[in-house]
Amino acid sequence: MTDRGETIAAPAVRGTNIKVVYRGRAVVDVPSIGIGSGETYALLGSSGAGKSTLLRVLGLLERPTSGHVLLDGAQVGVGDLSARRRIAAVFQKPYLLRGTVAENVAYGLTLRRIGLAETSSRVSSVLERVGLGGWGDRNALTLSGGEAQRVALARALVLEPSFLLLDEPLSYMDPLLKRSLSLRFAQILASEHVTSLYVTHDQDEAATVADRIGVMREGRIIAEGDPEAVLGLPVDAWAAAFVGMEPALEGTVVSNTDGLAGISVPGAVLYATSDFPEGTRVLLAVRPEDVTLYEAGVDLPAGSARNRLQAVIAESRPSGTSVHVVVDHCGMRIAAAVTRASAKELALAPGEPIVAVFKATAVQVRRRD
Amino acid sequence: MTDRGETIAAPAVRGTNIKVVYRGRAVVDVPSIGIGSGETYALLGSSGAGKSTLLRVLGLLERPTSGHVLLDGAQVGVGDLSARRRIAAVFQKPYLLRGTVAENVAYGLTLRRIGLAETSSRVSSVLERVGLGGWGDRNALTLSGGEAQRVALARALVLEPSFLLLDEPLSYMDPLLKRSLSLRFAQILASEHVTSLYVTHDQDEAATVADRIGVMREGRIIAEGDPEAVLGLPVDAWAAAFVGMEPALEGTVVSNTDGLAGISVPGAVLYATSDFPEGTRVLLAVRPEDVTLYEAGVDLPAGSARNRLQAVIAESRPSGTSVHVVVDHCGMRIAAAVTRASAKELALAPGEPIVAVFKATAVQVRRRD
Amino acid sequence: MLRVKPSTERIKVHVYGQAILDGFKLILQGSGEIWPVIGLSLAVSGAATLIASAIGLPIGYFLGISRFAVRGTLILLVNTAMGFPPVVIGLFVYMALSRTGPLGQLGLLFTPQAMVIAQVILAAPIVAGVATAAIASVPRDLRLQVRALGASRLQESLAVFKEGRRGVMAAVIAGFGSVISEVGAVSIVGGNIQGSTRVMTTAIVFYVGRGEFGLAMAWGMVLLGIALLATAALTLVQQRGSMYDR
Amino acid sequence: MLRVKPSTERIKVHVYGQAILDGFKLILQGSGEIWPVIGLSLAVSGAATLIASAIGLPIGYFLGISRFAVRGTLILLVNTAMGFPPVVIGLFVYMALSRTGPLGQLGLLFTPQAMVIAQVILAAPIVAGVATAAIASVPRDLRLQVRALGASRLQESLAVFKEGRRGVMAAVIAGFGSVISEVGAVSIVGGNIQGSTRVMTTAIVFYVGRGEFGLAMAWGMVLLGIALLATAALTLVQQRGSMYDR
Repeated sequence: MTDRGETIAAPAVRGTNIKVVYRGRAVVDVPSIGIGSGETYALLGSSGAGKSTLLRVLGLLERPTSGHVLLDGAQVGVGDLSARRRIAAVFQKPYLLRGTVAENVAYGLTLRRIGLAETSSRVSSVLERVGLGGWGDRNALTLSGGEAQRVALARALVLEPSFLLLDEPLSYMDPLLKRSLSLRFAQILASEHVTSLYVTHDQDEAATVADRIGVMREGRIIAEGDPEAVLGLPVDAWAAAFVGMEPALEGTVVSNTDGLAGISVPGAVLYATSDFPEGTRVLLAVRPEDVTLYEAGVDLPAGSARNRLQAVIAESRPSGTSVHVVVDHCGMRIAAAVTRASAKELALAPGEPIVAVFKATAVQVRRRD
Repeated sequence: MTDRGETIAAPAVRGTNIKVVYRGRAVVDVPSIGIGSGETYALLGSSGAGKSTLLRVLGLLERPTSGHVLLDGAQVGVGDLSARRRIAAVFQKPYLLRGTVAENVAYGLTLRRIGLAETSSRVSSVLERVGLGGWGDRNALTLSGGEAQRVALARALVLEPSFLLLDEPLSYMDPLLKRSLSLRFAQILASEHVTSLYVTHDQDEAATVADRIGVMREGRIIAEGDPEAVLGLPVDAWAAAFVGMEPALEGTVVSNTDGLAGISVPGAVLYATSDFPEGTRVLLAVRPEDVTLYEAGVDLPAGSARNRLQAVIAESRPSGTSVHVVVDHCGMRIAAAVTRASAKELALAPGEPIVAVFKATAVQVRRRD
Repeated sequence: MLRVKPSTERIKVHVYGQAILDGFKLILQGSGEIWPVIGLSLAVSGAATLIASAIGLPIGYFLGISRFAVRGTLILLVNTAMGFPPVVIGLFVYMALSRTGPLGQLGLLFTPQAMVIAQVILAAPIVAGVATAAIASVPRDLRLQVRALGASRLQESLAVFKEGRRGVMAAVIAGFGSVISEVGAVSIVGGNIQGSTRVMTTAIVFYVGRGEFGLAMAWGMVLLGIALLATAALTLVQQRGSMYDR
Repeated sequence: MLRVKPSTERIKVHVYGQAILDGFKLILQGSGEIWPVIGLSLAVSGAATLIASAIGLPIGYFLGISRFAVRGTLILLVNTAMGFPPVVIGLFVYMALSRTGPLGQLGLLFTPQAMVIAQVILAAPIVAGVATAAIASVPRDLRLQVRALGASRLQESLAVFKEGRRGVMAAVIAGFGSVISEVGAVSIVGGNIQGSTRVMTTAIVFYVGRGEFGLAMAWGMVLLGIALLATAALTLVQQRGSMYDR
């Protein structure tokens, strides 16, 4: 929410006042969205949030009920074939056509009546770049899911699009494949410098690939900014639950020395790296992985962890391979992700005293309006 | 791999020498699998590993090419309706039938010709238990995905099965829903004390719901044991990659004082909580989240973290909201999950010196054969 | 309402108008022939549809749930049966039932029973074919789910028929629609004997042959009405959305 | 090979054997009638199938890709057209082409052209109906993917036809199969005039009516052979697995 696209002087892609209404219900209602040239923008949200619909509108695949799409400053529409041909997309399923890998990758070039020699060299170059060099002659329908999706990415990249759409490209993969492919996609998107819109419901995937993240809920973009800010400082209770955090705390900057701000919160002063001057009313939060818990009364080491809170356990529950612990300090709730090994050593019964420790650099701060 | 079911004196469900061959390929090849009474056993693996096929065989829904299934000690088969009626299942999609929620939940009871009064009381009781009390009269086809899947769970639980199958019940949910439902399912399964087989490809989900985990790959169970052991000490390079770790280290116990074992590894002695006597050859590993990195030469606090390794950075890459860093000490590779905030403060360039710190309790140890 | 036109045009209009008027007069007055013929058409095609369903639906169920090699072979058989020209079926049934044929001693040729036999052979593959598609569209995993809740084989197939009931109804309606409109086979084995084996389709061909277009048109409209009723039922059955989207 | 049996049985066998022998003799010798009739059958039904495909395939494409209200209405229309009894279509075409009908001055009644017209009306809805299912089975997202790679409207529809080509071929074959086997409409508008409008189906009915079972059987076998070829093509087209599973 830091900068709703305003930091982008002239976004390569811009949507204004986009509304899509299905059967009287607004499934998308976005006053403004902009994606900078070469930037990868991830739209993150639950299923049904309107992410894919917004993607189709910005990609000129669906006419919005109202609103405009601008590509490099010029207004464009669904009927504008030459504008559409500057955009390419990868979807959830690769939908490869019958034929070889090379024929599939060449498909968009064939549609554009590009010559055979150029097609052939561009196809083999892009296959190289997605790590499938020499695979051109394989039958496209015999590939594994991960290979097919890389072919689908190559088929889009070979068009050298001004704008690349990726609509949950990894959501059908199992976690092992998803982890390795999201890293690979991130590297490819970064090295190709292509302006991209990446729709996903997985925050880890979004954090891995994106330069900027927009969180969508019920058709609206409720938060937008760099991944650390968006995933580290939820705007409301829903967004907090979505990224696995407690809601943000409210405080006021009471001191600032060389970018280390002291922020007064109920019963304590917390430190954060921030340039906000004294008197600024702020929201602040810290990711659970950045919070370490110690037994009450432990002899704490002197270190860089500036923030130490005497608190009591409010609740704890298993969360995958770690334990999600919420501690309470004067009604202020902070979550900590504790490894199972550590959890065994700590008394995690509700009401037990505990010390929560986190660094000033781990605290995300935003001005409160 | 610690105890391939041997700890279970008389497993409620047992499969022996189960082989399923499709078109000449063995998709399942499991010499022995046992699930204790009241236990939740998670089968974890990539797609195509044979998890669902094994589930269908143990659930008497598919005849194996060879092998036997025992339910409470008695051999049972696909054609045995009374045995089948002691088993119930929840699948990926809820597949609710046309009608109300109550009619759906009552379906299995109707098949068994249970009287109306008993049906009605059991249906309302189970709906209460899955958190859908009073939802009986709703149209089943208007429910959301998460609600529908809870109805599917109720429809299985109402049968009070001796054995409950859950085949990727949450894999179609988005992460927010998956996180809350996996916790809810874990609580329900624990409180119902039902013997369950839970198939998933998500290790966090498996860790949340399971008492014991079996990892499947290419039709075989390659590791089995309690979640911490299985997810904390991978048996081979593939299993390590699957759970996001480096392969296990090899070492020899050189001392053991009151359950704190010193284990000699190349260039260092690591400490682990273990009862293995001096001279035992072991495999050991530590989860990346349990490893903290400090700048080389930092004044380390005296604390409970017994293991400190002088190492150099081998590689680092973003992994969701954290950074996955692999460090190298005398050719021994250990991974650490570092938060983005910490990663900013550390020099993570390959070759840079670093100190890796982890507790003795965080080290998983297994006898090496 | 008809504008007066030059003579030739006027005669044409007159002929059409007269034919349609004759037709409606016939229908309204009830010439004594109309109800028996409609009754026989419905009775023969209804009985044939029932028997064809009893044969075709189980085949459709089996084909719809089976997979791989078995399925391919059986679909070939059903396609082959569906591809049999009705006149050829009529001819074969005629030969079988003729005095010198293997079933000649039953004396069924030129009786409604013969027409039912021919129509069963016509309709059964159609019922089976459409039912196969209907049953195959019920997700395999729904059968697995039902079985995993303790359904016996019979209970499982009932559940599948219930979930695929629209397609199954469409199969039966399609079977009825094909036989009520068919003329080649019934004319060969029935012979269009007035008061005995004359049905709507053979009546139309008969009256066209005699140049009695008014009667032919009247019968055409009655037959069309019944066929459209079947179409309406079929469309109603198809229009409802599927539940398996989610 | 035939065992000697008591007299009545023997006569039956003899009659059947003779009929089949007559049939094959006719086919082998080429009586002078056979090739023109087969040729006319194929020409009329082939032409009708081509025209029906030109009409039905675009309709099927439009129906297959459209959704919601439009689709429902149009499917109703196609179903209605498919539900029209062939004899009624024959009758309507007859009336339209008869000397006193609106198209009477064209002089087409009892010509092959008249039969083509009737068969087009018969086959077009069948082609459209089967093609609708074929086009609808091409995933919507595949169209989206093709469009998102820069396909124009025309390129998009070509890609959809290409991916759904088996179903589209099935539609064309189904249309051909229905008209080559049909007898009601062609007998009404064609009149079964030897050397002019006699096709295989009308020949069969004609020879049965005259009691010439040998000739009827021979024609039945030829027609059956052609119908089975169409069936074999249809089955071949259906048997291949779909690519959209993954």
